[in-house]
Amino acid sequence: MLRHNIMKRLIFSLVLVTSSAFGQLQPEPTGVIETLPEQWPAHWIIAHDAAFFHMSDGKFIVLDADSDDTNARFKGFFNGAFIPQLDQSKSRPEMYVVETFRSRGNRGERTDVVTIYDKRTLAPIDEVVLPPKRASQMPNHYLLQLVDNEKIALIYNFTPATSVSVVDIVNREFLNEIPIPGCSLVYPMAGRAFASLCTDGTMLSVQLDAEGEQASSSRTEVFFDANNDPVMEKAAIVDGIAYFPTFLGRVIPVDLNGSEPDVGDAWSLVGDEEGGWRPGGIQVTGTDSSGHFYVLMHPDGYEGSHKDPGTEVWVFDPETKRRVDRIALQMPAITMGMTRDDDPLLLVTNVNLEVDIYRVSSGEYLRTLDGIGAETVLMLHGSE
Amino acid sequence: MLRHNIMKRLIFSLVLVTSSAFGQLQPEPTGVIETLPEQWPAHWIIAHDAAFFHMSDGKFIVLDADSDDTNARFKGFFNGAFIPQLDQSKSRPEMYVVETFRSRGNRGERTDVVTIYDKRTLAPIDEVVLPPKRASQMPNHYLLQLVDNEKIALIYNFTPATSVSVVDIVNREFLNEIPIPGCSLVYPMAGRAFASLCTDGTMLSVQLDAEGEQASSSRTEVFFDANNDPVMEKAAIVDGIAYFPTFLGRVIPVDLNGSEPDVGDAWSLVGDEEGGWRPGGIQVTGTDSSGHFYVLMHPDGYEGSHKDPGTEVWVFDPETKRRVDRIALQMPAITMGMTRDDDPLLLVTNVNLEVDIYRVSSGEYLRTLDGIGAETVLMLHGSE
Amino acid sequence: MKWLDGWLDKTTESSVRGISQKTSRRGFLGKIAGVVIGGAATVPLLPVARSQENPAPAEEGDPNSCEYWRYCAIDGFLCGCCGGSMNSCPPGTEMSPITWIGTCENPADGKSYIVSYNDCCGKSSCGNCLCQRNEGDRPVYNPRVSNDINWCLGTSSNMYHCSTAIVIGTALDE
Amino acid sequence: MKWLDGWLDKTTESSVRGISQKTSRRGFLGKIAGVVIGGAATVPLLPVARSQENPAPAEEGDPNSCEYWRYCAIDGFLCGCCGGSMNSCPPGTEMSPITWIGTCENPADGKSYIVSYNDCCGKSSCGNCLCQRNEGDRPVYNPRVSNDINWCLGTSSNMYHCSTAIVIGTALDE
Repeated sequence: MLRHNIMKRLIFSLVLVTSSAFGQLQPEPTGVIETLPEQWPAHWIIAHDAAFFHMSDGKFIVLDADSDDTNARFKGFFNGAFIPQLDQSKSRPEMYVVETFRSRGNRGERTDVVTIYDKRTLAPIDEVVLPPKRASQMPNHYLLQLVDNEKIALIYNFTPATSVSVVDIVNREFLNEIPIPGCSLVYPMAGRAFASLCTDGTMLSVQLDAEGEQASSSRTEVFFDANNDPVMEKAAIVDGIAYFPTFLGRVIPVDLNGSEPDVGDAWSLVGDEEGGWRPGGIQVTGTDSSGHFYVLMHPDGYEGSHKDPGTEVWVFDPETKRRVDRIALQMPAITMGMTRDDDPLLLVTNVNLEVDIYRVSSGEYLRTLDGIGAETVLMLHGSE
Repeated sequence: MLRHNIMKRLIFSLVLVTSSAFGQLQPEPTGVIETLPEQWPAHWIIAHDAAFFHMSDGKFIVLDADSDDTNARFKGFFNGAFIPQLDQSKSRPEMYVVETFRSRGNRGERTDVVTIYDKRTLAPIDEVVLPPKRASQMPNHYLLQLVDNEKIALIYNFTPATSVSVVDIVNREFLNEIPIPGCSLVYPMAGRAFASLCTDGTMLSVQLDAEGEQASSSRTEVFFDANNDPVMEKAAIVDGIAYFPTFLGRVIPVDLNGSEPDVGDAWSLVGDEEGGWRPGGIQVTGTDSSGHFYVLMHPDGYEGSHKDPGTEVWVFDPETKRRVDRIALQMPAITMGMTRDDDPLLLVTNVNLEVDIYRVSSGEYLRTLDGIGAETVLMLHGSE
Repeated sequence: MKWLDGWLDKTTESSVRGISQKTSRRGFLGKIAGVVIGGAATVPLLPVARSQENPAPAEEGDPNSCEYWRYCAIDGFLCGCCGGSMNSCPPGTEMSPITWIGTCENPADGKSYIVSYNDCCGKSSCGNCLCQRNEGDRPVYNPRVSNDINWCLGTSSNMYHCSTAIVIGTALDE
Repeated sequence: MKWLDGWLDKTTESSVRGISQKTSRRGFLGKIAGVVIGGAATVPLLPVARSQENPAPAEEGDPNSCEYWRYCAIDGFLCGCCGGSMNSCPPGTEMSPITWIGTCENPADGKSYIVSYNDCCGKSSCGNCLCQRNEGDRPVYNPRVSNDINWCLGTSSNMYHCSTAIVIGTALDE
């Protein structure tokens, strides 16, 4: 196709430039399309512009967070429609976007798909059509997860009945839909299994068989109060253990490595720190490769402050259950992400909706990635 | 459908509010949807937000240009996808939007349609699927026109071969496609006919038969130089006579009332005015109900200034071929429109991309219609 | 839909950057000025009280301001800025029959009311008067009180346009 | 695609409202600062001249600035700000084989060149470095020299993303 187009183009040019001194100049090549490396540098990131004011036109923008050159750091983007959700494969140069289309833009027949993108070209290479039920809500990592060594993609549905779509993402095939009444979201478990958070304060776990059908399920005891000190669904997962911050600043670890979720003892994120600190934001947690987790925090918390911008990011060692660092933000932030390397960057969207970059090791503000053509960056992903 | 939803809603509410002191309060009605009058007030306007940064999500925003109340003047909007084009019926409470959809947002199968909107509800009531060839370009009134007492809608196609799609807009039926090689756009002629501007400096006219097929056609003599002083395609049409401004500030009248276009003598818009004034902008002309036409003008013109912002709007009487008024803009404008009543308003998009309103009779700046959630308002329509 | 944070409310930005006025505040003042100076007939201010025969909550405040009492748990574009009102949808949209709920205290009578936030659906984002408040908001696993969810459900299109705030009852012991 | 006017170039706004710097100028200065201070290896500045064996226009200026000589008749987002370059498309897009043409004078050698503005297609608007200049631009009835047209034609999708500026010849007697 491309070569064909180049040929047509050249024929067109020759006709056109007949009257110019064509022989004096080697015409520049046309049809050149840039490509990206299969393995992205560790500090390339993906900014998810949910385009809250133009939801049909969401974007995942690939940026080099190390670069001060506005243009050189912009690597390109791929689209995602109507508040899509992204996940990246670690084992294949692929990314997955769950998105919704309608036959007439904002109206007409609905089609939900997982679109598979090639990291080298940022082009769609395949898609799997889903039941038109995927949850339409604020972005959240646990709307789309890969399990079973990245063979299975799980998509959370909300109609408002809740269920999970099971997709064989290697063979690009929808397998099955698993109802999870009273429960929400998908947290990855070991093997071919997932867990969900339930309104009654429990966690459901579901084991899948080879065909993606439910093989078995189980429930934990009640371990949180969904009204008075609810866990935030925006867990940080370190070594298969999900750390759920609560509205009031506790954290509850749930080990997802076994055949059933294993709820551990809650501990306080705040300790004896004064000032009414609480977690808050859109995406409030992150993790790094060293086993620490990060929480976006604000002072003077109150009922309803759980999505307020954070002024600091606190770093916790889950082994010692202690805060090991705090990073003061130069401007409050609404959402956060991390790179996954040994010298990680903290990525945040500040209250001006710009993307700010900090070096974790020093706590230093490095730069603001402005000029990226984004409207509302609500999630920030380090590249996998 | 609506009533059905209301019932469902009420049942839902009753279940929910069981535990509250329901008897103490008359619940407010749900399911109420606002409607608009069939005949809109003369100073309601339609701002076309082409959403240049999010083209799939264009909007036609209905505003009361007389109102200083930001919220009360906002009457609602209807969508239009990928730089759509609008025309309004004078004889029916309908509006027509030519738009383009793809099955996967920015990719996949293309579908072009004329969507028919009800002015009372701002809801789509029907559509006609077109050959997927409609011209994708900057908005221009002559991409979509109604002829034959509003029985026929004509849509300009560019692939880059040029043609016109003929639609029976009353019976919602695509009739035929008329090739117009070397020519572009559709200018309404009397009866079932249209004219087009041609690269060679002529005008083509096409007469249609009952089935929308070409019955006959004719060509004018060469009457403009497409390179050295081209006519702007953005004509003002008064009493069936199209007034084409030229780049250098002449105007060429073409009478479209007969069976063939009748080219009149050119005259100067600028006269002996000094300062290098020229027409310029996106939509550079307008008309009022008294037979005057209006041109957006800028001083110090140069090759390439024909889309520069205008600082004044000049008012011409085509009978006397003289300027009868000039309206100085408080901020330069990129595009203009008019209301169609006896006390007309001049509507412009200023260089900050806000909509400014002027009273023509006094030349007075009245207000800026900000807070309309628009990105790039490129066309302004008075209501018909 | 209660999605976005107060971070789009430029108050936050103002306090950080020292900018003098927030966008929505300017809009609010502009509108009030319109009422006082222009005397427009379409002023959406509500009656201060209603008759006892048809009891309805006493009202004070501007229903197109994010600070208005009914919006204590809203997230989205206020329909009153979009061609609708606090309890009606703009032309050409469809009201979702399924909603999330807030419990908001009315400053005019000190009582708490159950507010149903019905989304208006089928057109793209209204884009005006974005408002987010999270009092009583809970995570999406508790959906009836979660404003992170697009509640355009049970409508012919799930595209979100704006949100209403409809009083459907009084809350006990609040 | 050469669509939008210099009116989105905030120079106009600046001169009107007294704002000190335009957005694109800031981007330009920011980038130059990056070159000088950061010393990034990916600086997109072109060689000042090329060998005579493979003649190409001598170059000066910043290909990501709207003032760059090749853009004399462009209208759209500069691909060099979008993950491509002045003559290549960003990843995942498709280059239109059909174009409009400009005739631009190169300040480095005083010669005029034929520039083909190939659009990159199939993704939504890049949104960066919007640039419109209209030298030699003519109305849409003269399409080969009209930048009002979306030239994403002959591609699998007609969605416009950004524009390149590719030198395809020298112009006679210009």
